This record gives sequence, C-alpha cells and structure tokens, in this order.
Amino acid sequence: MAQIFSPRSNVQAKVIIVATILLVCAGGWLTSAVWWSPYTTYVNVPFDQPVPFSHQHHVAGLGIDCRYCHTSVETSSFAGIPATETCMTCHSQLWTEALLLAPVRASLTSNTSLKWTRVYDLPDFAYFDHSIHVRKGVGCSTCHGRVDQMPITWKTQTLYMKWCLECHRAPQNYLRPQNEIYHMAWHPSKDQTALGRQLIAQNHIDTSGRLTNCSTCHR
Amino acid sequence: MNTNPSGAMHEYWRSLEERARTPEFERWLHAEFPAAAEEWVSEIHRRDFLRLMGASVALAGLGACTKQPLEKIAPYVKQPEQIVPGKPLHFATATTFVGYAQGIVVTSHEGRPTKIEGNPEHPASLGATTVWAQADVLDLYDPDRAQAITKAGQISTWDDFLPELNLALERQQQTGGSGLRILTQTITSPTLGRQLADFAKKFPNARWHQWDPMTRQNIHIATGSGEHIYNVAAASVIVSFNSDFLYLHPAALRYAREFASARQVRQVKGARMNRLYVAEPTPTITGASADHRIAVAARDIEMIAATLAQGLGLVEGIDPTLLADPIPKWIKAAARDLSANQGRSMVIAGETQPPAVHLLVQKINHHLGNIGRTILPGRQVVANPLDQTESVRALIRDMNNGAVDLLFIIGGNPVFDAPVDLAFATALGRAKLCVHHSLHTNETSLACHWHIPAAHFLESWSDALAFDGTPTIIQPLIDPLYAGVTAHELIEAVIRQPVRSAFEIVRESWRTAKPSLDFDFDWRRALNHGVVPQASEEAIAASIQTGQSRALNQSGLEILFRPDPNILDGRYANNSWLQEMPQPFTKICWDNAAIVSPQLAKQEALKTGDVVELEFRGKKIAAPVWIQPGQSENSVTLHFGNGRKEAGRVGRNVGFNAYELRTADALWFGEGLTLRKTGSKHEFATTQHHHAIEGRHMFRAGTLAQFSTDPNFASRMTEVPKRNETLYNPDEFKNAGYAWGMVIDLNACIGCNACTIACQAENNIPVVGKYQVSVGREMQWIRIDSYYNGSAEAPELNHQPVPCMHCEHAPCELVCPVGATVHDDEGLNLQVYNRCVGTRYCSNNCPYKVRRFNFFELNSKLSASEKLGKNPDVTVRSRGVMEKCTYCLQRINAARHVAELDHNRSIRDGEVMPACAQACPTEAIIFGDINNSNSRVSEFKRSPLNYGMLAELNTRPRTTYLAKLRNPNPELASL
Amino acid sequence: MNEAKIFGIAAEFETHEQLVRAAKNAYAHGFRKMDGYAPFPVDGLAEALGKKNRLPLFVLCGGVVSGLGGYFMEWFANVVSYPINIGGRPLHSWPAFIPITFELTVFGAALTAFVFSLGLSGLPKPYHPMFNLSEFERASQDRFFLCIEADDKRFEEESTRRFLESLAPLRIAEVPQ
Amino acid sequence: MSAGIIPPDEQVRTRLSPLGYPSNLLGPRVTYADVNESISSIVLCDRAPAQWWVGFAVAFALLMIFFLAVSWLLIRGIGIWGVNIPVAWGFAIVNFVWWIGIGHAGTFISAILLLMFQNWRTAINRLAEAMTLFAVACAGLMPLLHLGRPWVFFWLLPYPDTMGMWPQFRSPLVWDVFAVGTYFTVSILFWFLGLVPDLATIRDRARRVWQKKLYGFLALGWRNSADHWQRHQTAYLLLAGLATPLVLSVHSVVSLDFAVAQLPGWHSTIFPPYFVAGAIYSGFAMVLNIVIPVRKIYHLENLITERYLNNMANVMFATGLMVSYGYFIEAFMSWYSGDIFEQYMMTNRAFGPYGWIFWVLMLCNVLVPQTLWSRRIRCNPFPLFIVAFFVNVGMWIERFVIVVTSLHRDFIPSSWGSYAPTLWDWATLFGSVGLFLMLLFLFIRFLPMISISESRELVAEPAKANAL
Repeated sequence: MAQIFSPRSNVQAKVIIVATILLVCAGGWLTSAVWWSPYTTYVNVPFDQPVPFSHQHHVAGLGIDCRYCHTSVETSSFAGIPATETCMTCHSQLWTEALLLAPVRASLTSNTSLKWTRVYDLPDFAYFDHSIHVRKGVGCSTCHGRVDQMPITWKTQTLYMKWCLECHRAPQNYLRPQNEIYHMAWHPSKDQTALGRQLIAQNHIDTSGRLTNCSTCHR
Repeated sequence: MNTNPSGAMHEYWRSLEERARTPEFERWLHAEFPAAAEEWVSEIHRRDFLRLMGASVALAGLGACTKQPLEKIAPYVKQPEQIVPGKPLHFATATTFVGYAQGIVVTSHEGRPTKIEGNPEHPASLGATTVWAQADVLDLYDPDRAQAITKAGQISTWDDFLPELNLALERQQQTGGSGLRILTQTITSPTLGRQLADFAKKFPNARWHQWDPMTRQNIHIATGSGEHIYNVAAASVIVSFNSDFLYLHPAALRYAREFASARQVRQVKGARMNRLYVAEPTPTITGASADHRIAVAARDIEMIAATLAQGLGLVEGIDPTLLADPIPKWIKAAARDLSANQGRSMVIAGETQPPAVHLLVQKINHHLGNIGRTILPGRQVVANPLDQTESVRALIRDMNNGAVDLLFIIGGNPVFDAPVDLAFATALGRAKLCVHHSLHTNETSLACHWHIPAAHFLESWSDALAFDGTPTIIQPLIDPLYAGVTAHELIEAVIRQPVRSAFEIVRESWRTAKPSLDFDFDWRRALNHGVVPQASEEAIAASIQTGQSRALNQSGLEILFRPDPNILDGRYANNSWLQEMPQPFTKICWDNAAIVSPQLAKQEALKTGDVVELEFRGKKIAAPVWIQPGQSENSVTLHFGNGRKEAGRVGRNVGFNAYELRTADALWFGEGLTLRKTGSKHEFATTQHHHAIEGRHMFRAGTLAQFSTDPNFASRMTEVPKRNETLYNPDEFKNAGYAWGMVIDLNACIGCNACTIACQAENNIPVVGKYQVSVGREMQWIRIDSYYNGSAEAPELNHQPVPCMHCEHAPCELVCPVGATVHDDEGLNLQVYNRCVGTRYCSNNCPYKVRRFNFFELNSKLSASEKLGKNPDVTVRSRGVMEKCTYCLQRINAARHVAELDHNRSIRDGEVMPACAQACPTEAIIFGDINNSNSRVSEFKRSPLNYGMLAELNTRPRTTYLAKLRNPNPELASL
Repeated sequence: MNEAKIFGIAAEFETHEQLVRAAKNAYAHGFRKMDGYAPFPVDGLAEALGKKNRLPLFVLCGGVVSGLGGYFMEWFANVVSYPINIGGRPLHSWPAFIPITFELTVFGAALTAFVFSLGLSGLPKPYHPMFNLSEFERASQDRFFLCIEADDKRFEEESTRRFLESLAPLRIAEVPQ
Repeated sequence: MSAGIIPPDEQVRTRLSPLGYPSNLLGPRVTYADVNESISSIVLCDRAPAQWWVGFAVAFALLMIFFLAVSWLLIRGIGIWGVNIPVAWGFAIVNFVWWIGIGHAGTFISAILLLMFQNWRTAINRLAEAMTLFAVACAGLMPLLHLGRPWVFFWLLPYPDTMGMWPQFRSPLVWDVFAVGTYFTVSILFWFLGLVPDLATIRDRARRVWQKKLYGFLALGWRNSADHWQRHQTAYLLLAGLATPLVLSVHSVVSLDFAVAQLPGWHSTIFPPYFVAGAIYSGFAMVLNIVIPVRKIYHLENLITERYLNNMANVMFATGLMVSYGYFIEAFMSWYSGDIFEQYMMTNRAFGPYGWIFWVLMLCNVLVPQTLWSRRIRCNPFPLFIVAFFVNVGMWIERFVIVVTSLHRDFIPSSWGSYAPTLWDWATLFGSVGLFLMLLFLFIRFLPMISISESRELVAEPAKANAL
C-alpha cells in the first residue's frame, strides 16, 4: 500500500498535540488575567467626573480633613458624599468664576444633584459599614490608598471577596491606632503584628472566626 | 417512638372531607395533575423569541462573566439636617382602622417610608401592629393610586376645580346649603370634626351623612355613643357573643395582648389562665382562642344572651328548651362561671349583633359588677355617631328627590358598598354635582363628576382618636407622590378660602383645643411620642336601658356578611400583600368564598369549589362554596370587599362581590337565603390544600389540668436523640458568643397573620399571584399552619406559625453543593443569595419546608414607586435563588454595630427583635440570646412545655415551641 | 527517499501460528530489532519477540497521585482555606471526602493508561516505512508479517533474507526506507 | 454495498448447546475478509440505507425541540417547569438518573464482561460503549439545566475564584460532578482506545482519499505491530479494571443524591446496589432496543447472533429480578422500621395520588419481564424488543416515583403539594432522546459499530467463537 501521509506528518502530529495542551492552559490563564485586570476591576482606572475633583489638591494641598466632606463616616454605614452646599461653602468665595466649577454652581442654582460616577462600588448583596471599620481601627488609606496623591480619584483595590478576607482573617496586619485613622501617609511599621494584636484586644475584635462568617457581610 | 400519651384525644386533621374520607375528597386531595400547569408568556413574539434565544445562549455562556456596570451616585444639593445617609429615621404617627387610630412608628430610609411598626406608647398598639398597618406602606407606593385630579375622567387641576366649586357654593350660600351634602366614613379626627362643625355653622341647612360598610352603629346606638373599654387582662372569665375582639376590632391589638397575658403559662407553679366562652356563627380568630366555642346562628345569639341573663336572674320568661343542645349546657356553665367570678369577668358582644344584645350584655356586666372593674365606660370617640344606615338612606332619598345640588364624598366607595337595596348608584346620578375624594379611583369616583386624589396618611397632616379617645397627630413622612389632597384641605375649600395647608389646619385645631403656655413644646412632644397627653375629660356613663329580648330562633338558611379578613370592606383590595395573605383557617388567598357548614354541605351535596347561586331578598349572585368546620349549621358566610370592578391591577375582578346581596335590613345577617347548586366548579388558590396531620406531632396541645399533673406531656410525645449520640465530636462548634434562638408560644398565638405580613414588608418578599400560589410557589417566609381537632361540627381550631427553625444540624446545609447555605458562629442558618446556584436540594432536604424559591424573576418588573418601598438593608433576590427566614439578620447586625460603637457593650436582651416578633400582638414570638440564661428566650425555653418540632430527626432546631394549653370548664368536658 | 538504504526485510505468513514460530526462531537466531504484524492481538507474539511492558507501573502511580491529590484538596478547602460550619458536621468529615477521592483515583489512572499506551508505542505516527509495503494493508485483515529491521546488529541483507526464507513464508519483501 | 455477507438463499443455522441455548457467536463459514467487509462497508459505503435517513430525520426534529425548550428555559427561568415547593425536583432529575443508568450497560458489557473473558461481548461492546457516551452526555446536561442559575454552574468545580470559596465537598451533588465527569472521560478513552485498530482497518479498506486521510488521521498511524497490540491490550485490560469499580461507584453516587437526604423514600441504605442493578437493567434494555433494529437493517445476523440476544436478555432478566427485590425490600423496610413517616411514604406511594404510576411501574419492571423465563422470547428479536422497551419506560417511571412521590408528601402535611409536568418538561425529556439518537445515528454512519479486530479473533479461534 502507498503511504497516506508524508514523513513530516509525524512531527506535525506531535506538534498538534503539544499545541492543544498549551492552548487549553493559555485559555485558563487568560480568563484569570482578564478577571484580575483593571478592565474588570477598574483598579487604577480614573473615571471622568462632572467636575475633575482633585483629592490631591484638597487633602494634601489644603489639608482638609476627610470628615469635612465625608461627614457620616464615623456614624453610618455610608461615609457620605458632600452635598453641593459643602462645596459652595468655600467656592462661593474662591474660584467663583472658575469654568471647572460651573457644574457645581449650576447644581446649586438649579437645585439638582451632581451625578458623580461611583469609584468604590460594592455589589448590592455585600453590606459594608464604614462606621464600624473606622471605630475598629481600619484607616482610610488601607482601602482607599493615598487619595492625597490622586489628582482624580481611582480605585486602589479590587474589592473582591478574597481581598476583604485578607483583612477579616488577619486584622492585625492592617489595624492602626485611632489617631492615625485619617492619616494618609501612615503605613505599617516592623512591629505591626504586635501593635495589631494589641489593637484587636483593645477594640474587642472577635478573631474567633466570626469575621469570616457569610452573615458578616451578606444578608 | 412516636407514641402519643393523649393520642386518643388529639387526632388533628384539617379539612372535613378528610375527616369523612369521601371518594370526592380523595380525588380532590389526589388531584395529581392540577389544571394546566403549562407555562407560556403570550406577549413574546417570534422575532423577540429568536432574539432572546440568542441572548439566552450568551447568557448561559457568559452570564457569570459580565463585569459590574458603572453606577452613578447623586449627593444632596442641600443636606437635610437630621438625615444621615445610611441611617434610618423613625417617626411616630397613626393609621386608622374603621376610623379609629392605631399608633405606629414608621421607619424611613433617606426620606422613604419603608416599614411600619407599632408605637409602644400608644394604647391601641402597645408596640404591635395589625396586618393592615403593615400593608399600608405598600398602599403608599401603589402605582395604581389616583395620581391627578380628574373631571369626568379628564385630567384637571386644583385651580380648575376651585372656580367650579365656588360657583356651586355661591348658589348654596343663599339657601344656607339646603342642597349641600357631605358623605363621610366613620371619622374620629377632631380636626375634621371641628371643620365639619364650622361647615354646619356656615351652611345651616346642609347635611353631613355617614356610611361605613364596617359601621359600629349597633354599639353606638346601644351605648348612646361611647364604646366600653375592656380590661381583658383583669377578666378571668370572658363570654363573647360573636365579638372578634382579638382581630376585627379597633382595640384588637390591646385586647389580644391582655388576653394572652392572662393565659401565659410557663411553669407549673402558679399556673393560671382565664377562660373564654365564645358563641359565634362563623369561625373567627377570637373563636379559635376559645376554651368553649359553640357554633350558633347569628340570629340565635340574642336569645342565647337573654337565656344567659335569665340564668343570672336578670330576665324571665325565656324558654331555654327552644335552644338546641349543647347550647343550654354551654349557657349554664358560662352562667355559673360568671357568677363565680363577679367583678373578675366580662361579657362582650360584636358590632354585628343588634343593639338589643349589647343592652343585655351591659345589663349582665352591671349585674356582675364588672363595670368599673373589668369594664370602663368609654368616651365618645367617633365624631357625631349616628345610625349610618338611616343616614345613607336619607341621603339617597334626598338625591332621588333631586334635592342634592352639591355632594362631597370624603373617602369610601358607597357606589360599591352601600346597601344594595337603596340603589346608591342610581340616586347618585340625580345629584347635580358630586365630588369624590379617595386614594384610588374606584367605582364611586367613576360615577362622580370630580375626583380628587387623597393624600396617603403617610403623606399628610391629620389627627385621629384611638378606641379609648387617646388622640394622635398624624404627621407626613414624605411629600405627596402624586397630586394628593387631604380631606382637611378639601373641606377647608368649602368653608373658607384661600385654603391653608393641612399642617396649619391641624395645628390650629390643636392650638384652640389645648391652649397651653408652651404650645410648640407640647406639639413637638406629641409628635415625638405619637400620642397627645390625655386631658381627663368626663367619661360618658353608658346609658343603661333594659332591652326587651325576643325569642327568635327561626329556621331556614341564614346569610352572614362579614368584612374580608384580608382586605376588609374592600379598601385594601389593591394591596397585593393582603390579597396573597392566606386567610385564617381556609388559607385561601386572592379569593373569597361562600362559607358553609359541613352539615349543610352534606345535606345539599356540596363540595368545596362547587359554584352555587345564592338568592337573597330577590337578588342573586354566584359564589364558590368553601366547606368550613365550625361554621354554624344553617349560616352561610360571605366576605364582602372583593369582586371589585375598578380597583387597579391587583384588586380588579378578584373573587365575587358580596355587597350585591347586602341589604339595609340585613347588614350583618338575615334570614331567607336560598342556595342552588349550579354544577360549575371553581379553583381556589390555597397555601394548604393537603390537610391530614396523619397522627404526627408537629402541633402539641393539652389542658391546664393535664399540665399541672403531667408537666412534660408535650416534650414526651417524641423521642429526641441525645447531644452526644454521634460518632463526631458533639462540641466541634461550640457557640461562644451570642447564640440566637426563638420560642413560639402556641398558647399566645391567635393566628392573626401579622408576623407573615411584617416579614414580607421587612424582607422584600415578592408576591407571585394567584396562579403561582395555586401551583405551590408562594413566597412568605413565615406561614401559619392551622389544625382542627375534635368533631367537624365543633372543632378546636389551632394555629402554628412556622418560620425557619435554624437547625443546629441543618439538613439543608449538608446538601448544598456550593456552600450557599451555611451556619455562622451565632447559630444562624444563613442563606447566601449571591452564592446560590439554585439546585433546590436544600428545600428537598428541609423537613419543615420553610424554604422559598424564586422560580421566576419577581422583582425586576416592579414599578419605580414600588421599588422605593424596598428595605435597603435586605438584598432583593433575583431569579433562580433560594430564600428563607434569616431571623432578620439585618437587624442583628444593626444592633451589633450600635452596641459596639457604644463602647463595645454587648447587645441587650430584647434589643434585637425580628419583624415577626415585633409585630405580634400577643408577644407569641420571643427571640434572643440563649447563651444568656437571663434572657427572656432562655426563660421560655426552660418551660416544660418547650418542644422542638420534628426534633426526633436530630435537627436540633433553634426555634422551638411552647405547647398550647386550653382551660376547659370541667363541667363541659364534652365541649 | 534514499533507494540505497532499506528499513528492513519483511516476511509474510498465512496464519498467526506460523508468525509466532517465525518470531521465536528469529529471536533464537539472535535478531532483536524486529517486529511482528497481525490483524489481531496474537497471544505470545510479543513475548516471542522479547518485548518488555512497563505500562501497569505508570498507571498505578497515576492513580495514587491523583487520588491523594483529591483528598488533599478536600481537606485543604474545608480545614485550612475556608473553614465553615456546615450543618454542624466536622470540618474534616473524612467519610464525605471518600467518593471524590475514589473518582479522582480512577480518573488519574485511566488517563495515564491511555496516554502512555499510545505514547510508549510512539503514536501518533501517521508515517511509517512499513506502509511502503504494498501488501501491508492486509496486516489489518488476514496476513501476518515479520519484519527484521536494517539497524539490527546482526542484520546483513543476504544472510537475513536467507534466514527468513528458511521460515517458509508466503513471500519476502524489502521494506524501503 | 450495505448488503450482508450471506447470499439470501442461505439461512443462518443456529447451533444449539446441550442445554438448548444458541451457542455460536458467528454465522457459518465467516472469514477474515467477510468480517472486514461487512463492517467497514457500512462506514465506507456512499449512501446510507433509507431507514437510516428516516431515523436521522426524526432524531433531528426532536433535537430542535430540545434547543427550543432549553432556550425558553434560559430566557424565563426554571418556573416554566412543573417544579414547586415541596416538589423542587422534577423531570430534569428523573431524566438525569435515567440516562446515567442507561449508560451503565455499555461499560458493563465492555469492561466487566471483558474481565470475565466473556466473548459474547465482541459484537456488541462497541455499540454499547457509544451508547454509554451519548447517554452520559444527555445525563450531564440535565443537572445543569435544572439549576436556578445555570450560568454559574462552574461554582460546583474547584478552581481559584475571586471569592476564596470552594465547592461544598460534603454534598452528593459535588460527588456527582466528579463521578459523572470521570465516568464520561474514562468512557471516551476506553471507547477510543478500542476504536484505534479498527480505524486502521477502515483506513486500509478506504478507497477515497478523504476517507484514507480522515481515518488515517484518527488511526494515529496504528500498524498492528506486536508492540502496539501488547500495550493496547494491557491498557485496555487496565481501563476495564478501572471502569468496573467506576461504573459501580457512579450509580452508587447518584443514588446517594437521594440516600443522603433524610426524606422518607430517599433515606435508604439499599439504594446504591439497587440503583446499580436498575442501571444495568435499563442499560441492557436500551442496548437491545438499539441492537435489534440495527442488526436487522444492516443484516448483521452473522455477527450479532441469537446467542447475543439470549445472553443480553438473561442479564437484563437477572438484574430485573434484583430490582424487583429492591422494590420488595423497600416496602418491607418501611413497614419494619416502625417509623410513621416511612410507613406513610410507602402507603402513599402505592395508594396515594400517584399510586397508579406506581402500579404501571410494577407492570413494566416486574410483570412484563417475567416473560423472559421463556427461551422463545429471549431468542426472538421482536418480542424481546417489546419487553426491553417496557423496561426502559419502567425504569424512567421508577425514578419518577422515587423523586416525585417521595417529595410531594414528606414530614409536615401542611406543606404537602402535588406536581404536574408542563409542556416544557416533556419537551426536555423527548428533546434529550433526540440528542441521544442524533449522536447514535452519526456514530453508526461514520464509525465501525462492531469491533472488527475482536471479530477477527473469533474467526481465528473458532473454539472461542463457539465456546459455551
């Protein structure tokens, strides 16, 4: 009988097999890559906002405290987005003509809200409470990053459940003293674990495992 | 194992056919393939279908791989003071039941009222709520509410209305308003009363008429205005003549609380219970709680009351032999019990009984020296109480004579619900100009020239009095969603213009009523507390006349008219929560029935679902039959309120209209009903169509006597595995912190459904509609099972609320493939919606069948306004996920945060209250930390009556029950 | 294709008994690099040709590794990675972990058996000199071949041919490279 | 040419064993060439017989219905089916168990009979294995479709996700995923490994270039060398050895879906063996339902002799009796347990709303198979076909009885309900049959449905072929 395939086909056959295996692995890797990429997580993706508000300018530049605008951060689950009024307390004196601030003035005159694009947006089935986190010693910059260095606000964390669990499983690595909560530049020192353990004790943080119960965040 | 010490006396069953195991019943019970379960949505066309097909494939493939869409967030322009975003506010106000105020506290999220709770400071609430109060919040967001002022159906405005009004009023000015009429429902609002007084001053010849289908006129006529106030707690013997004072009564919440408190038994030591005798024609919540209930025709009750009076030596010349057995026995026992408890007893008669009965009852109470002890004379609460039947009759006469030029109908729906023989609709046609003011556009609105949409009470300023005269100032929580106007503003427009706001009107009437040094302070305090401190008025001493009691006792069929237990006289017809609420005993929803007794059914060869033609006073309607144990032999009960033709998407064409038979001379009952089988059939949607208890021990009950001799009779009925009967380490998970648990006191539960609706409101539970209910897809998280015990003619009626048991060995958790239902460290059995893939295995393995599944997308199609009503603290579930009772996890977490923010203190006992427990009028549901031995729940669990449902399966339920106790009179062992 | 070099010399037989006998002789004669071809597995042929078979060992390893891996995964997920109270059952509820462990054992073993049985035979190999032989297609029907390959130490064209003829085959053919 | 190898005038004479059973596995005077020819011609011929086209058309129509039903399901949600609370599982699960069960016969024939050196597997094992694959494919779809949110089905698989979550390994449903997954993979490997030598045969018989290339590609260059045969045989044997415990485990695991739950009617220790027996029962019934027509259409009486039919009937009958025993012991145990819930379950099953279905089940699975006591029926294709069909229906009903009647009345009477399948339930059931037949017809057309190399073995050793 005559040969059906040429001698080369032996190599080709083996190549095909290896290729398919590689392809499958690559597929898996790609999915996870996309899943963790800014495309999906929006991490480090600045959004265009009605007003290009700069935390850098207001926090680092003018030294305004977080709580001046995010008033309910210590009392409510929601930290609070400043009302137009709050902006106008200063901007009725400063930059009154600035073109950038036109939407703010318009909002006040027309009595319609500014529509910001939400940067830190948890899914609706996850219930996060700012007040309790702040009280237990989780600082702003731990989740929100160095907003004092952000000319326009972006996300610094994926907000994936895995990420939440990192802290809920080992709070000691992230806690800070009450007086450091709003301190942007704060970062853990060498003896953080020791400090963390001490804060856990003094803030009555239950590390027996309740923090990783589904009911802690999902209702 | 399952040996029941008292098995003989406790053979529970739940429907008649079942007791008499007829072949028809078998067929009905065994309707293996109920009518067309086939499911296809017609409005989807071919092209859409293909498109959707494509989409669906994508959905199947990529559904999970879609990234979160960007969300906008809109801050306030001016931050309202007191509103902290994310923190709910609570306001005290009042809702009304047949005009009587019931104090409530409304929860508001960012200005949206989302939940109604009772006001503990209010005498008619004591912190509890009725189902209707719970459902009011849904009415507020009802997209079918009247949204604009209309003239002859055309949208118009207040400013177009006023000139036309004034034109008409000018003509009335000359005649002193001889052609001017106002028709209202029962009103307790002092402000409205004052306004109508001013109105009478301005138009001396005008008339103010009243019509309320649930009128309490019989009582007012008898007492000459004020209703007695009962101190139920103080009464150790209670006799009720067809009074549903635990459910359909302005003071029901208070009376229920007091009633239950006088029956509460936890330990043998000092165990005492009151004893309730009830004589009624059709089962009621009150009757179900009775120790001795007799089913008697409504028409015979007067005779029975008289006989009782005779037994106490108050009247003579009544021949008790006219009464069929066992009634005389019942009367004798009641009489003896009463006279043995002089001053510690009470006799009460229902508003459906004629004045004569009420007079007799007063006489008896006087004789027993109960007045001033268990019964206090009431104040006049209703503004201008009168015989409403005569009142509406007079109005109709005037209209027919063409004497009415200008008619205001403030609330209500007389075209639909006025006595049919008076022909209100035709008369209304003769009124020259009529203005209707109501929340919904109903049958009456269509017959009127003008319709003014009413502002919902959560949108308006007003005031109202409770049954005992305690005033509450009704304050708004939200600006009117639509062009709603309050009654105050409308009347104001009649008597003086420019019209002031309801706020000013109400405030002014209180300023004049209670002039004080610091009015603003009093006003604010009244608003905060939801009650106006009582100025001690002089109580109206009830006028005691001796009524001549006739011995009636005719034969033949009797027709009974009763308000629908869900939607009352029809005012809640468009409220889907109430429509889908399983009615007490029958568990019917989205429907009403002609309720007949087993004996009558036998005699007429009727089966549940048979459609019969009812003829009464020459009028005919067709109605489906429901055979109800405990119904008096010759009485046929019709619930009025359904059968609405004009009631929005929910209420239109639900059930049949019983008003079509209700005549002025038989408002509540009357003789001369004829009944004819038509041969056609009707499908009821019931949440419990299979009824046999099959000798099982879900529900356990005994008598006080039995309990005192054998305290553990209930817990002994089944054998529960010991904690350590396991191969595993029984303490693998020891629950160190809070251990949440619940006790349901079957002795206190009266089966009023308040928990069911409260849960629905709190937890964003969707409604599914009649068809889905009929195929077994209802969604309520806590259901009320009812069981009958004893004979079909005189059964005991029992209720058992069933929420999730939060088993420590939860069978559901073991089988979930993705860990969507798991335990937390405080013993809660969690359902994590966002993890659930919907295998429904958990439900199969749940012996209590308390899990509910979203077979379709039930929430995305809600109107914008309905979405406003959702509770933001609870996830709105999507299609394809399981859901169930969470012990109101959101409330536990809220309380925990409050406690921890408050110097890390621990949660106090009673600080967390699930919606069901909070709404419960009898405090039958107790929730708390069972690790804390001082908590109320621990105390209840220590009772020997405590037992776990199906605990023999070693599920270790965290929710347990206290067995029900009855306190029968030894004389009446048989009853 | 180089005319000069050949792959080997093949002898064609009528029955499988003849083939086995021939194989035995060839082996006794000292030939090692040779192979027999039959339309169905012939008992004893491989042995006669002195072939080794280490497949079972691989399969055993495959099964054990994936089985243990499976159990470890279950233990890790439940006890280490995210311990959750499931219906009050212990975190390490080993009886519940058995079924998956078993299934994965079978899975691993089966996969190795498949891959190695083909792999060790050098398959896939669409091209092979034997296909140059015109009658070879009857190897999948009713003919039995013995081919002594050119790179055998003892291979020497003339003597080998003579040896094969001594086995009384139907015919003898050179298999071109 | 699809015509068989025997001239029409000559009839197949059946040799009988002393016990009077048909004993020959091959027709008279069958040669190597006959075997090759008769089998490969079915694949290599240019036109399939008319019957094939008819069957194919029907299968295709049903398959389209399946797509329709599935799309509508994905659009609207699980509510289009008859499932409810308490009957939260319906047709989907019934179909799943049924299909999985059917699959078992294939593995049984090819693996267990191989280990027992039963040569009467030769002519049917390939077809049976193919049937296994397709049945398992149908089965695998069902649990996915019945999810409330099918698009997150992969949460049942262990993989590093963004939630840090894992499947709940105590749940029998997760065991299912692994059991069915393994079963499907192993079946494919086993099937393909067996196919390779035959693909080589086809390759060598093929005359058209595309056929040579196609089958040559699939044959992986198989050249019937001693080397290949040796490893092939070892691997085949090992796979058989692995598949045997596997096939027993798979239906045991499926049965645990029920046995692990505490529902009366499910919570029973007899389930695993009883399910496995039932699986093989229905599996053999399905093989017969396929083999009998195929044998007729393609004139394979000489390769699939009456002895095959007789033996298959015997196995079917034996397992049938085991299943009947299962029914009996279930009833006995529920009575003996003294547990009121169990006792009620049994009475309800037999005399409750769905009682009549239970009695139909008894008819199909217990009574009708009794006819198999007679050899005349066992060896007679047509009646045997009918009996097998009854068994297939019966086994589907059995699963319906187990799933639905147990669920619709469990512990608390207040939550008792009933179940009514909708149009879409039926569409899904028959649609999946369409999928199954579709795949089967394609297989018959394009791959050798009888193992050629093993048939050649029989020719080589007449002793084997006619051994008793």
